[in-house]
Amino acid sequence: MVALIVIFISGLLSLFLAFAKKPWLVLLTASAGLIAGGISLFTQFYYQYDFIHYEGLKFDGFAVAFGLIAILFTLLVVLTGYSSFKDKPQHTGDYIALLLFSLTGALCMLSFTDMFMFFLGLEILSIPIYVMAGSNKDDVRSSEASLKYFMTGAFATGVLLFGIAWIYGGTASFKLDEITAFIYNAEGTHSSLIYIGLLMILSAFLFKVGAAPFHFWSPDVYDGSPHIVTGFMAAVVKLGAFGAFMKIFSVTFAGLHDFWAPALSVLAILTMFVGNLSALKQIRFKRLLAYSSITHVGYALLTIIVQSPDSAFNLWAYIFSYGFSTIGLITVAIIIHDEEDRIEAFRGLVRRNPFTGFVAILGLLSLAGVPPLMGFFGKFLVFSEAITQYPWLVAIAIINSGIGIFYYLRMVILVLQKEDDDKPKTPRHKVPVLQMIVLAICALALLFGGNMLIF
Amino acid sequence: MILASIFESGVSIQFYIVLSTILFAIGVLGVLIRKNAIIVLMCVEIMLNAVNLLMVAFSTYFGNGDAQVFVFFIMVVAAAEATIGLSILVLLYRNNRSVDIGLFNKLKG
Amino acid sequence: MSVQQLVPLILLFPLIGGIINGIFGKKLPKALVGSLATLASTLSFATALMVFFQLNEPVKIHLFRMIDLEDLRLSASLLADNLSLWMVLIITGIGSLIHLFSMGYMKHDAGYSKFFTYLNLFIFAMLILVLGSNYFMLFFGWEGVGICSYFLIGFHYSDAEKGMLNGIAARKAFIMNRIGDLGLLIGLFLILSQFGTLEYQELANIVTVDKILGTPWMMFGITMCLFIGATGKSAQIPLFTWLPDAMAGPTPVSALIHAATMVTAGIFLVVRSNFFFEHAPMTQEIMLYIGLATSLVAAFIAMRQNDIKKVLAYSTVSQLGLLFVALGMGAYTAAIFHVTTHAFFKALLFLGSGSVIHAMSDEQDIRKMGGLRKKIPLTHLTFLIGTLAITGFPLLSGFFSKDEIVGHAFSHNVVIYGILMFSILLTAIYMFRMYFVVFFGTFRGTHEQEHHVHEGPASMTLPLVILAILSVFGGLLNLPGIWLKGQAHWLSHHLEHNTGGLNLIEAEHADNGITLMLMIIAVAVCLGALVVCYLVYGKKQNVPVEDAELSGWQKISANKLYIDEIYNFLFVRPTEWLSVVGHKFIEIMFLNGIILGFAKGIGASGELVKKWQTGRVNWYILWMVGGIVGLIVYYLVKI
Amino acid sequence: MELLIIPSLFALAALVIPRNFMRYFGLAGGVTSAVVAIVHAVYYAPTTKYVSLFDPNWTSTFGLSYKMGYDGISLIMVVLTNVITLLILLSNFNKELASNKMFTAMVFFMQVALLGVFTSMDGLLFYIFWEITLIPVFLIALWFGAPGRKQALIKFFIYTFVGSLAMLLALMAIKTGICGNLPAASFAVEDLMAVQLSACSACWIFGGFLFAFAVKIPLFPFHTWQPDTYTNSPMAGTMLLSALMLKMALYGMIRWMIPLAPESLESYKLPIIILGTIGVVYAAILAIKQNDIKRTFAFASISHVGLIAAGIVLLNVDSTMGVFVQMINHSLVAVGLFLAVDIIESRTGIRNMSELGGIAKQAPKFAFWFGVVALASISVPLTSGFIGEFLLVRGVYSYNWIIGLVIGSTLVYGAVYTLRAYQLSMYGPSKNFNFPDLTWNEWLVFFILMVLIVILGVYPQLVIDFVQPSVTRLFENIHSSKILVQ
Amino acid sequence: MSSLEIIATVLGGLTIGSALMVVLSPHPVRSVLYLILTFFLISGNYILMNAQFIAVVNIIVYAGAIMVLFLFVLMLLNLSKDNEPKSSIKMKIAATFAGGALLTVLIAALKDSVILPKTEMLENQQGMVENLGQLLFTKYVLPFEMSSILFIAAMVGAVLLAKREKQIIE
Repeated sequence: MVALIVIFISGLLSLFLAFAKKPWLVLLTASAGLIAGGISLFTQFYYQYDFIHYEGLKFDGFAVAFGLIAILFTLLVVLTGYSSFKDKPQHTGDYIALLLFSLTGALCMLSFTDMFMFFLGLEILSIPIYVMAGSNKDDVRSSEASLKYFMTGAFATGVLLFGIAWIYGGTASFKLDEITAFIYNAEGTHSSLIYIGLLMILSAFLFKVGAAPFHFWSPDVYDGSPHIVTGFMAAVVKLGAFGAFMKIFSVTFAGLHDFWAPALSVLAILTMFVGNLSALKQIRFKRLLAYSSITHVGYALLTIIVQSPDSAFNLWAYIFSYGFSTIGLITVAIIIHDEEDRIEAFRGLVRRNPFTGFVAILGLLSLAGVPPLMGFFGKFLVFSEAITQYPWLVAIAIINSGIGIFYYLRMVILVLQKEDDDKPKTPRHKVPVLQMIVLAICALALLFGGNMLIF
Repeated sequence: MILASIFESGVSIQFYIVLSTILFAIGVLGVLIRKNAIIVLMCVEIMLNAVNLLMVAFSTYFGNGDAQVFVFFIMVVAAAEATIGLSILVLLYRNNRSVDIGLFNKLKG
Repeated sequence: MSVQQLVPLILLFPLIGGIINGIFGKKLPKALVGSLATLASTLSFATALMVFFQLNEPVKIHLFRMIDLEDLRLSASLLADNLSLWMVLIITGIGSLIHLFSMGYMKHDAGYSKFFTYLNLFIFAMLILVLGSNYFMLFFGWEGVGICSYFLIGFHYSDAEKGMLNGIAARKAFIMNRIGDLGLLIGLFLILSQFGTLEYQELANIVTVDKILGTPWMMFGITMCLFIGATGKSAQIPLFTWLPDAMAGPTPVSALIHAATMVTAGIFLVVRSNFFFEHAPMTQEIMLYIGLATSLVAAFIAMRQNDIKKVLAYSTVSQLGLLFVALGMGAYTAAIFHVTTHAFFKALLFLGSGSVIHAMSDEQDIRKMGGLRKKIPLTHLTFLIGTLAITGFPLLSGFFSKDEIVGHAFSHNVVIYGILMFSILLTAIYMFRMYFVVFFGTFRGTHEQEHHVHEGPASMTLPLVILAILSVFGGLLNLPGIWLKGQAHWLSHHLEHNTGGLNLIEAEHADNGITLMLMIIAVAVCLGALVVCYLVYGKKQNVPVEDAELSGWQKISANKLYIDEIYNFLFVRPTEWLSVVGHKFIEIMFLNGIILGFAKGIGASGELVKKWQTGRVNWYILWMVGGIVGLIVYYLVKI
Repeated sequence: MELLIIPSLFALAALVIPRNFMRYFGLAGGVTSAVVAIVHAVYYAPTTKYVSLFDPNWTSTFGLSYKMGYDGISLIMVVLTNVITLLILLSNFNKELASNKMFTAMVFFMQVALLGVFTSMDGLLFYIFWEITLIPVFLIALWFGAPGRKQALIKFFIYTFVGSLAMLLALMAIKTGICGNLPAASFAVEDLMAVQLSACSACWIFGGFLFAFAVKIPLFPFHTWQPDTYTNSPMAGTMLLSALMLKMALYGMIRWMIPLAPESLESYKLPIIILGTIGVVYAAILAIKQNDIKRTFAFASISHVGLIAAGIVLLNVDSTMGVFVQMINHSLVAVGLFLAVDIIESRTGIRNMSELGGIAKQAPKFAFWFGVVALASISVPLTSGFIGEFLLVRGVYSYNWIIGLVIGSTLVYGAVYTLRAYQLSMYGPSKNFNFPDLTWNEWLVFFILMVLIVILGVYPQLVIDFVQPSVTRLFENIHSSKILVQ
Repeated sequence: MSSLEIIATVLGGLTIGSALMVVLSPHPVRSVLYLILTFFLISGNYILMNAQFIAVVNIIVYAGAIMVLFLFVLMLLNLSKDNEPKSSIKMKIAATFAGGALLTVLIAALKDSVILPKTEMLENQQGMVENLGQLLFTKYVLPFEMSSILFIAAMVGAVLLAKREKQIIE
């Protein structure tokens, strides 16, 4: 709770400090706020002071673990985005504040105990992102992304609320523990209201995490949004959504697991295939990343489908590894700074900027799941847990990993290749210090984080 | 006060369930069928109102005020969403001179 | 020094010679290289002689264990007994002479040192073949001589015109040998699976003493496989076509490898494995008929060959056929006897032809020779002796050795005897034909060649003379019983005893009366052929016509019965066709096609899925609605 | 542990060493690690059960036990790896490539990964190292390969990667115990072996491993990546692929596939042997009419390894010894042949055999050494190739004589295509290109190869004594820890 | 059929009709007006269900604020003309089908759902301002406060998006 307040206040502060026209001040405030938030979250976890229970929010181990990486990712995104925020000094504060507000939403999503906070958290998470997606106002694509995200998002909100209403109708409660208890007590004799509500909420979650057939917004929005926002969406928003997803489905609706798991499995498979297949022929980088993220959602869904004590950790590990790869790649894309965001712009990167290229390769291979990078361990944890219950699902996921390697490898080769001789040589990209730091963190995490995960 | 409870007088909760379902479906239909972004937003509002209606119906039926508070929050969010939505539309209109969502298909594939 | 120490020395000398020449040969003077190689071979021969006189009983020398596994124990060890030592003597003796000859013959060749390296290594490999105490060692030598033979056939690989052809001939030889080797290898496996060992002595004990035999079929399989190996190395039908082609190598090589030693390895193998063959009458029969056929076919082909070395090559094949006939009848010592004399006179003939070729400045076509009698008298004389010996001229070595085989054949089956005699007649005819065409008549070569014709240096003539002497008196080794009763069949007796516990089981000798009769027939055949050939080629000086003008059987003979073409059609072309078609259709189109098809299919479905992403937001929402409807339908179905 | 650390340090140091010293540095690294491996081998007593390199004696929550160590089987592969790496570095010594820091680093990196594969005593660790090996070899091929390499490399990478995923699936399946009686305590090899599998699941697990290994070996229908990749890789890449990477799969079959799921060996035995046989004959026939000399030897490689794979599944000590001898021989021969091809290609720019010829006259030394290697390739006695093929063909033969006969035809076919390639390029009159003879480093490589080939060919017992106790023990373990379902 | 039932039915029918008109009316302004009507009718329903506070808020917030905003934007952007581009016929069919399907399956799923028994509380005062105020400021004070973040974000966002960009400062 303290963390939430600290972060919110640092957001507010950066909003106001922006008037000072000193972007670094904003950055400092935001970073300080994030770090302070992270520390307070951690101390709370570490000293276990009672996991302070507020009406509606509960910072338990789950929330703290997920919250910490959410804060970490936000910090990385802010750091990496700082150089592009600087281009519009009058808006630096707004952008950073919106990201921080969104983060508070994410924290709510991770710690809610009733539907009120869940719903509000979701909206706090989403609304700044609707705005941020369109923050590149000169760019039609950005606006279009914003519109699409908003339209589909609003629709999904409607669906979610409808679902909540049904659940309320079925259980007469908004509190998760009461709903859980209700479902367990009345096992087998549930009203259809609960089922329909569950399916509606499921749909909304699938929308939020970007699973087929609710995924259509995500390539367009990832593609159109500014890089930073894409990174933030891929790392933090997805994390928040998955956290809530797991909270609700692995705990609250656990009693109905037999009902929703098969449906979710099928959708997970669909998601993997759709993501992978669509990614094959992409020529724009963020779009590729979007489809790849859809695929990864498919894999991550396995943690929710599988009910085991380790699911939460596996999900955490998966998102952890995925987030670093994505943020690393987004940072690289920002460094390359191609107007049209073509994949082609990555050509020969490793020769121009060896370290940047190296991180790009690490990120791509990690996404592909090549050991010993962190992505492999994330996947490995998920799959090896799932294989005990759904071997066929894991087999399909593995096939998809195989398909996925096609486009990651294509990009890796691109990064490694020489530039065409007939075209003018791209000059060496300048890498600001902050981005260098982010890249270094990502590289370290990707290389050595994997071992940590399975420790 | 005036009316003890509507559900005491023979109107079943099913009636409101069906009513709000129909309203929701109409909202969905509108979202799908209209191309003017503003109208689409309005249809989303219809969906939200369907939810509100349902919530209130359950609230009354259960004699529990929580759902009405929830409806209150839904309205709050709806207002915020409408603000954002409309500003996005303004933004779009400035660039495109139109709010026809059919025109926004640069991003695809 | 004891036998134990001497026997490895026999092997060591040529090996050391080969290694020294191989490494330093280029830098040493030619004379030294040649002498070194010759010395190595001669030393080997001397050592072998020492062993020969010391040897009282078979000696097995264990060198080191090679493969020591659960049910496979193979060691590198040597077995010195009368049989192997006899072969060693032939190999090193003839080998030394040929080394000597080569010193002169190869003088102007660029690859002088290389040549002697190969020769020494060949001697080494051949010695391993005969001295090894088990089939595994035999196989080592067996393949080793094949390799040396390969390199020596293709020795002039960089020749502008014939370089590639030499290479192809070498390859053909090697591959045909390989086919035989495969048979031999399978034979080894069979022996292993049946008897669990490859040591001659142990096997002989098991088979002859313990009488533990496999099923008849097993014995047939073993012996048949061994025989297939022998057909490869000893150029029998169907694997004989490589030998005439192998004449692409330098002439001393033909003399050493393709006449005197390597090709007799097959004979040696069968003789060594006599205890198996005795229990496989069917194989013996097959061997007999194949030998007979080979002898006849080769003789037939030789009738119309005009390359001096080709004639000799076919004659070798024919003689080898004869040897297999002998083996098929169980006349092992007769076979070894003939191997010995054949080594003498065939080496002599080849070296003689080498001398002729040398004199003629590398001309090999007998139609372009003629009248060489006067120009190179020593060569002529020795060549004549060789010819007479091979045709079975009375009292020369070939006369006796052939006669023994013929005698066995007569007592075995008269029909076979008849066919054999026919083959001998053919041999006499084509040998005399060649002799007369080359040495009689007028000189038909170019003027330049005529100017150059000269006798070789002493290093070349000396071996000729020695071999001629051996060819004349070689028969003394194993005189038939009608002469010198006490000393008769010396070689047979020598070989029958003391052969590593596997005493040769020899078929009965024909009695004296019949022997005499057969001798008379043989003499008649030989002399008849001599007279006819003299009349046709010597006196009338007929020159063989061009191949194109031939017809009937002559054409077939000149074209080698079209066997190469048939093989080409049956084996080579289909394989090449398979290779090309397999690569194009199976590899590229089918297997690769499947993989690419997968990739393409995935790519195409990717395109398809991409189309789903229309870019229109209400379609997106429509799909979301579709998803919700689907989920609810799932609920309706499920509950 | 120094086995792995030394090459790792060299790999890292290669990134900072100046170009001028790079080639000497590379050589020094190669020699050092080879010496270290040989010292290990010298101090290794074949009867020792197991030498641990790294064992924290602790298992991560996830079952990764980090166990590394070697017995005879592993150690022979370690020595092979280090020696071959040294030879690869040596054979590149006079090339521009050798002074490239990425190249040198990648070779060492590859060495580390390979050593990891061979010394992992933990399934997951094995898999991780197994996959890591892909990266350096891929990079070497990508950066320094032929112009048209991209497609071939993509195919190679994806094909082998997908194959390995099947192995991962199998490993996970054993560990989590979904198909056995219990989940394994960890991925350590003995824990995995302790899992009793049902017949059906053993079949799947075996299949998963088999697919991974079959692609890497490559066995017959899974080989299509190989000729393209070999021809498009630079010499070092081809050597790494054929001399070492392929051995990982063969090693994996002995160490992992069969011990973990011996229950279904019986049902897979015949198919694998038949596939191996088809591969032997098929690749040999295809090699006969290839015009590209490198491609010929690529097919030759397929042909040779088919026999090895068949020998492995026979699961008797004798043929397993043949497998080891033949694996070593294949590595040596592959290095020699591909070095020869590269010498030809780099000096003439031609790989097309019909345009080559007459090299022997210009470069007699080269012709000699190439000849030696070619002979070893066609398994002439006195070379290690003969011993290997003898043992293997015998093993197959005693399993089934018809298959033995067919697979034995490799003796004949091998001679056909190898000699063809050799003669077409070497024999004949000199063509109009200048062909300098061997440089000292190339000569040295060939010399070392020949020494090793001949030593093994004459005294294979050297290897056999080294490996046999471990193999026997492994087989005993297989038989004792599992109830073999016939 | 009691009078309440009749009222409820009529109100419900009117609501549906009005909502349908929103969707079907081709003219945007008319859609807005129908929507306002819909809101009023829904508020009527709230009153029927004794939720006066919500009913009032609904009218104030929705019909009053939000809809005026909509109308305002509509006018501002000069979209009041009857120039809305028509959806393709394919889309229309698909949309109708989808909407119909959604309705059908929902009704099918819900038609005989078991509803929890209603409480016996006859004096239903839940919808009163007082009660809701109690709830809002005690039990649900955290969400209430959290919604401030939402509003700040929305506010900043709206400004950020809708503000016409000045020429870049310096």
